[in-house]
Amino acid sequence: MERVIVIGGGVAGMKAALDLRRRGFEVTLLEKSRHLGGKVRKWHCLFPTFTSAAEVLGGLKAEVADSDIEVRLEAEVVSFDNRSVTLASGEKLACGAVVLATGFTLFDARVKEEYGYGIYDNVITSADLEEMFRNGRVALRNGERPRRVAFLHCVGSRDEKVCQRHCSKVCCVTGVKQAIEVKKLFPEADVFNFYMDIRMFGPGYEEMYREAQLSHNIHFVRGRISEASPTIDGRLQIKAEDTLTGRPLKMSVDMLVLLVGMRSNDDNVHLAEQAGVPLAPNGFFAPKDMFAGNVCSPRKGVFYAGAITAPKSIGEVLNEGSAVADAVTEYLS
Amino acid sequence: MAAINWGFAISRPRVIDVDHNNLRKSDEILLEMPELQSCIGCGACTASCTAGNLTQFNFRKVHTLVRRGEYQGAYEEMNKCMLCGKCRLLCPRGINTRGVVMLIKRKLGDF
Amino acid sequence: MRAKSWSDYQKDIADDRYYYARSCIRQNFFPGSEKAFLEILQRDLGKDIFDDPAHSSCTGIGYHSDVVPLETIMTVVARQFALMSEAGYENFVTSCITSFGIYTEILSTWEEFPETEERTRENLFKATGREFAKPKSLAHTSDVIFHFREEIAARAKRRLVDSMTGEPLKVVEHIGCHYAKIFPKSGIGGSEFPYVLAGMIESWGGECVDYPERRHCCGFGFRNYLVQANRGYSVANSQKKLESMAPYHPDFIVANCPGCSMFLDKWQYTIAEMNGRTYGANGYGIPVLTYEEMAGLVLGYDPWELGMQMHQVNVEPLLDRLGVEYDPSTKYLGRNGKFIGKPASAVVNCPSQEFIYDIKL
Amino acid sequence: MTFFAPFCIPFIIGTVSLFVTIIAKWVSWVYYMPRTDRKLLRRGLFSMQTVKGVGEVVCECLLHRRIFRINPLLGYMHMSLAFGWFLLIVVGWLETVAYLGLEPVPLQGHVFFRYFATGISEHKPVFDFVMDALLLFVLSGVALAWGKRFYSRAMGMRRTTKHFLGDRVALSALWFIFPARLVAESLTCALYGGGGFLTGTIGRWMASHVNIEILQMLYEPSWWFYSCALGVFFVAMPFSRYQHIFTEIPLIFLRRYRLLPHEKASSLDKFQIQACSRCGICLDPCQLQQDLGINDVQSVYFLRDRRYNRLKLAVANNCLMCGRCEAVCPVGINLNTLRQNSRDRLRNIPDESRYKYFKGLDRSSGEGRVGYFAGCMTLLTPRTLHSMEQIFKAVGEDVWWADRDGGVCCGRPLKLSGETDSAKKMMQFNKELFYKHNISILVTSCPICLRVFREEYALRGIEVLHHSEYIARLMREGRLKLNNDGGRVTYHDPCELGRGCGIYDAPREVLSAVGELLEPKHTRENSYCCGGSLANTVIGDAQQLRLAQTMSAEFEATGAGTVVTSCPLCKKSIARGTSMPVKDLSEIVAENIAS
Repeated sequence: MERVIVIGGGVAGMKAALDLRRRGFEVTLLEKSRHLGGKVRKWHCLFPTFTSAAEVLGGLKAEVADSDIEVRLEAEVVSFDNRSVTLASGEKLACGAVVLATGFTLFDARVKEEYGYGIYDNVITSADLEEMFRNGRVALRNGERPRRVAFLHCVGSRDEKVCQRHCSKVCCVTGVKQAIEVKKLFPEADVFNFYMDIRMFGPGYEEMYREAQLSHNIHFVRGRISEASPTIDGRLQIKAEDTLTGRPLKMSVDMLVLLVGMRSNDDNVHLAEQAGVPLAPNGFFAPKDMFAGNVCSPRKGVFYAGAITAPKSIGEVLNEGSAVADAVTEYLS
Repeated sequence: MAAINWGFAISRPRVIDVDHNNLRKSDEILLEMPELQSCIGCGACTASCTAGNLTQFNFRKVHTLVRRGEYQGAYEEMNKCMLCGKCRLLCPRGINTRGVVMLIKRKLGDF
Repeated sequence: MRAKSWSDYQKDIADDRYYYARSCIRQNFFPGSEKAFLEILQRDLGKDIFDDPAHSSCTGIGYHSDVVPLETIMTVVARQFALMSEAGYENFVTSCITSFGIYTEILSTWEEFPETEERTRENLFKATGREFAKPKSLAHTSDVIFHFREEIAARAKRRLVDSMTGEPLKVVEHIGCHYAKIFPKSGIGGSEFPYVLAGMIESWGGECVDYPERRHCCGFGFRNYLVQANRGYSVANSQKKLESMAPYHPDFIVANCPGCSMFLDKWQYTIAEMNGRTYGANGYGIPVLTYEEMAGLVLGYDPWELGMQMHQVNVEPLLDRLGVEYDPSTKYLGRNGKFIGKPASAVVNCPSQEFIYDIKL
Repeated sequence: MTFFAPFCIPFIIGTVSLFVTIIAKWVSWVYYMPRTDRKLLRRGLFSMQTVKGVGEVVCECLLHRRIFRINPLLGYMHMSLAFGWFLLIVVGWLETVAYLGLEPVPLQGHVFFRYFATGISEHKPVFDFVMDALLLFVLSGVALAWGKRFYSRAMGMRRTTKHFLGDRVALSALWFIFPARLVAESLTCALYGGGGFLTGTIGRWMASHVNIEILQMLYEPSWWFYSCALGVFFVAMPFSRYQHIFTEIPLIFLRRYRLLPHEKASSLDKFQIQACSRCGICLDPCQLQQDLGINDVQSVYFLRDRRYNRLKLAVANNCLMCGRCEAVCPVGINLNTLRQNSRDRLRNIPDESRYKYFKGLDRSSGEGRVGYFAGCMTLLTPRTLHSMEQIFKAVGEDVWWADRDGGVCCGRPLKLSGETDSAKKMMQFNKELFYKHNISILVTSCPICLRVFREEYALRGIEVLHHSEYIARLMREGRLKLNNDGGRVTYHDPCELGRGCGIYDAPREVLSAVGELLEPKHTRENSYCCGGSLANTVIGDAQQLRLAQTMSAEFEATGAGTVVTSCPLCKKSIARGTSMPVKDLSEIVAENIAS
């Protein structure tokens, strides 16, 4: 049977590889880093049901392990086209079709200098907070319990200043999830979410938002934090406007969590040129069309799965994983 | 020194300083009516408001300010409300808006 | 990380042969500063800096108050550059932050809209018959001092440390908004963490204070304080900064713009008179220096030479801490020993201290 | 024949304290009554009402006729206790007169006559028989009372009042009085013979089965126990629910003299509050209890809290004021007025500076003899507005629109919340507005506005009509012809229209002309409340929905196609509770105007 190469060992790549294998194709799964799982490896639990990320990932990894998919770790792809993939080591692998599942890059909060990420102690990103949850220990840099936590939505998304015009759609619901988790860990703490718009797009998300307000008394302030600066007692003073009252607002918080968005990978440009496929204005790969061909690229034999084409939730990514298997089967038959 | 007539005064900042605001009253209000916290600020109440139709009274803004600890003038503003009940019919979050008016007036009568 | 963001915003500053454009208002706010700058560069560093009597104000005060139209200010700026090239210089140095902002703005306007440059050439020729050439490098005087901060440190008579305990003085540095907030690329360290004054302080032994309202405006803004109706906002801005820095008990404030240094200084008087509130560690108010005065002190100049007696907040407590020898009695004697008058006592300076000097007169 | 024995002391103390307390209470209440009410009282005393009053006292206080209407067994229980005891006292008094002639006998002499009369030789079997019959009659009541405490459903009451300690003490004392009397009299018969069919037989049985020393030993204590039971009950009575026994009497006369509670709390209310026997009949009709499980705000608990000055806002505000409990209250207490004037006492703050923005306001439009005050809620049901417009056009009526684009609310919702003085300002404004545009008829679509226009506004020269009445009149005058294909409809009686203003038939007249009317199970006087009542500022949104759902189930049960009501608030609430289409009366009329 034909050989299919899946680039990217995240949840999208693994799901695509599994489904392709199930259809009898000979599958090679290339992963740049040393282990499979991609970003989901770093998450603690997933919205909206707080299922543990390890559980979702464990299942996939187990399936991949006991299937005979050829997995090659630390295999970085330099270029590819519809019939072959060239690795950094110079090796060229021939194949019938290529599935690109290299996902996204987290926006580097350092670029938003005014929030002081990397400069002040307790300014962290949602990924760092998720890391803390995973290690089971959430605390300030000096080890104390936070009494007041602020979440800032839309860091590196919907922001002309950092040329990220698109909405990464999952950081809002992540912000609400993490706010609830913080409130559960520190019931006596005050949690403030600063937002421009709250976008609860998926099933059960709006209910989670409402539960956050009603049973966890989380304050949602409509206004974008302009800057953060250190106070004399080591906390952070943040300034925003409470646009619903039209008044500027200032407060000091113990911890500022920046909900960073999803950015396209830096090597997208290079890879796209090599493969002769177009990129969308926001730097993600542009699928053939948004409806029938959302997992295929305009070029025959090159397919996409997961967040490579746009920010997506894990549910959607898994759907695309199996959708791409159909597309490839139809193409190769 | 004779009192100097400066001809101007240092303008008071309009900022809501959450650190220095005494949030005890707003916590009491939220404890007694937690559903107020689920307000998403859509403004349907203010839009349909009978008193708001005749004055600058803005129910949504007043209770949001109270929740931030800005109690100044909240009682006088809420006194403009005629308690006609239109807002309660419209609130997408099902908040007992008339109850909020009465609660804020009871809690903030002395500010 | 702060160092990383400073390295992103480097600037090439010329080493010598500067054409000096004075400020129109710094003379009467801090009279000694501009003279000190010239002395430091010429006498101490031996640099060639030309103080051309023919150059005029950049009319920025009018431009920002909507009195002077854009074409007029472009023509005046062009005339300055013409004087510079006629005097044979290529590196333009401005003493005032606002005019530094004006020159940067006009240069980038000419770049972006070349037709405006052409029209300015015609206007200049019609008005004065001169031709002008754009300067090779444009810098603010604090950039120059920053550029030579190591040389100055080498010649320093004293460092910014407490003469008794030796621990570094806590210094609040405030950068004029027109320096880096309008064109972040044109300021050392960018707009978030400007380093031009911080660099001087650190190389001369002081310690920078990072207080929450560090980036807030001092409230100078022409249309803010010129119109009495808005003056309340102007004071409120300074008060917000002073309130925010108070817990850090800074020893003095250094600023690189005529407005900021004057306002942070003078408004302490107004706030003290109005609210009876002073901000210094011992309740005497925080002295405000210009970077030239600070450099002068470090190089051992006499404070009264630097014109520090004109400050609103008395600098004596700071001078004592720095161990600067000064003659209190000659505080109010002018250049030729003439008595230049003594200001009334002010709450911010606490009359008790004032009383001691009266005995001598 | 001496009429004093040590055991009479508790009884005497009880009786003295009872009458002193009650008289003191009544006198102080009347003394603190507003002057106008006292004038009404004086004028009423010597009028025919007093005679009719006596008749009602007998029917109500003794026979408890109204309770019979709720449940015969419950009625019998109350009657047996009240009427039976009354007769016991009267016949007991006749007995002593019969035996001793008109010689002055102290009170305890009558009550404990059997104890004192052991010496009398000749015997009057008639009295023995009657007294025993009456005792049996009362004992049957007491037995029923015990039964009700454990299984109230048998007496037609799903729920009964949860009494606090004071009431339980008085309650148990009352229940021991008559059994104690039976034991005491039977013992007397056992030792000295005599007694009727009941006491006599028990006495003889005792004499034969129990040896004499025990009887002698028990004799004195039994009378002591009887006297103590009476004493405790009489002492506790004025401070417990049984104050109702005496207070209902003046209440009946006051009601006949038209002395009803006002919007401001006054000592007149005390007659009504203390006339509440906390029987718990007002618990079952309350929907807060039935659907929402809220069981501490009903009228019985509200009156109790108010009487003992423990009334909290959370209880006072949590009432739909739908009037269902007031309709079944056997004592006829004006529960809604009392609820409203206690809210007034808790929340009313006279404030001169309030509603200054009313000055010079006039948002009305159009000109005409007929003024149409839609009502704030109707502005949120535009189909009603549109239909009324069609109806006015169809009959060629030029109409003055009072509040089409906003205006000032009628004032009743604010008054219901207790801020009476501020509400008066709104009413004053609207009244002047009506007179300014000199309308002769005022039509409104909202029963809440209708009730306040009729009760508070005193609009002399302006006839106030609900739009159902107005449409009915148009039909009767033949100005409006309607065809009859409205289909099968069911009708909901808004509380403020039905129980509030007594308008039941006008809407039905219109509906029967337009379609076929199917009545739901609860209709007319005991129709349910839709849950959206403005009087309740405590229950949440979900609770209001549940009330609407239970009510809508009955509409669906009628099998009708549409639900029709004549109140915008009810229309909105019902629409949430059912999938059936909900229409206002004016809509269905507008759809069937015969062109």
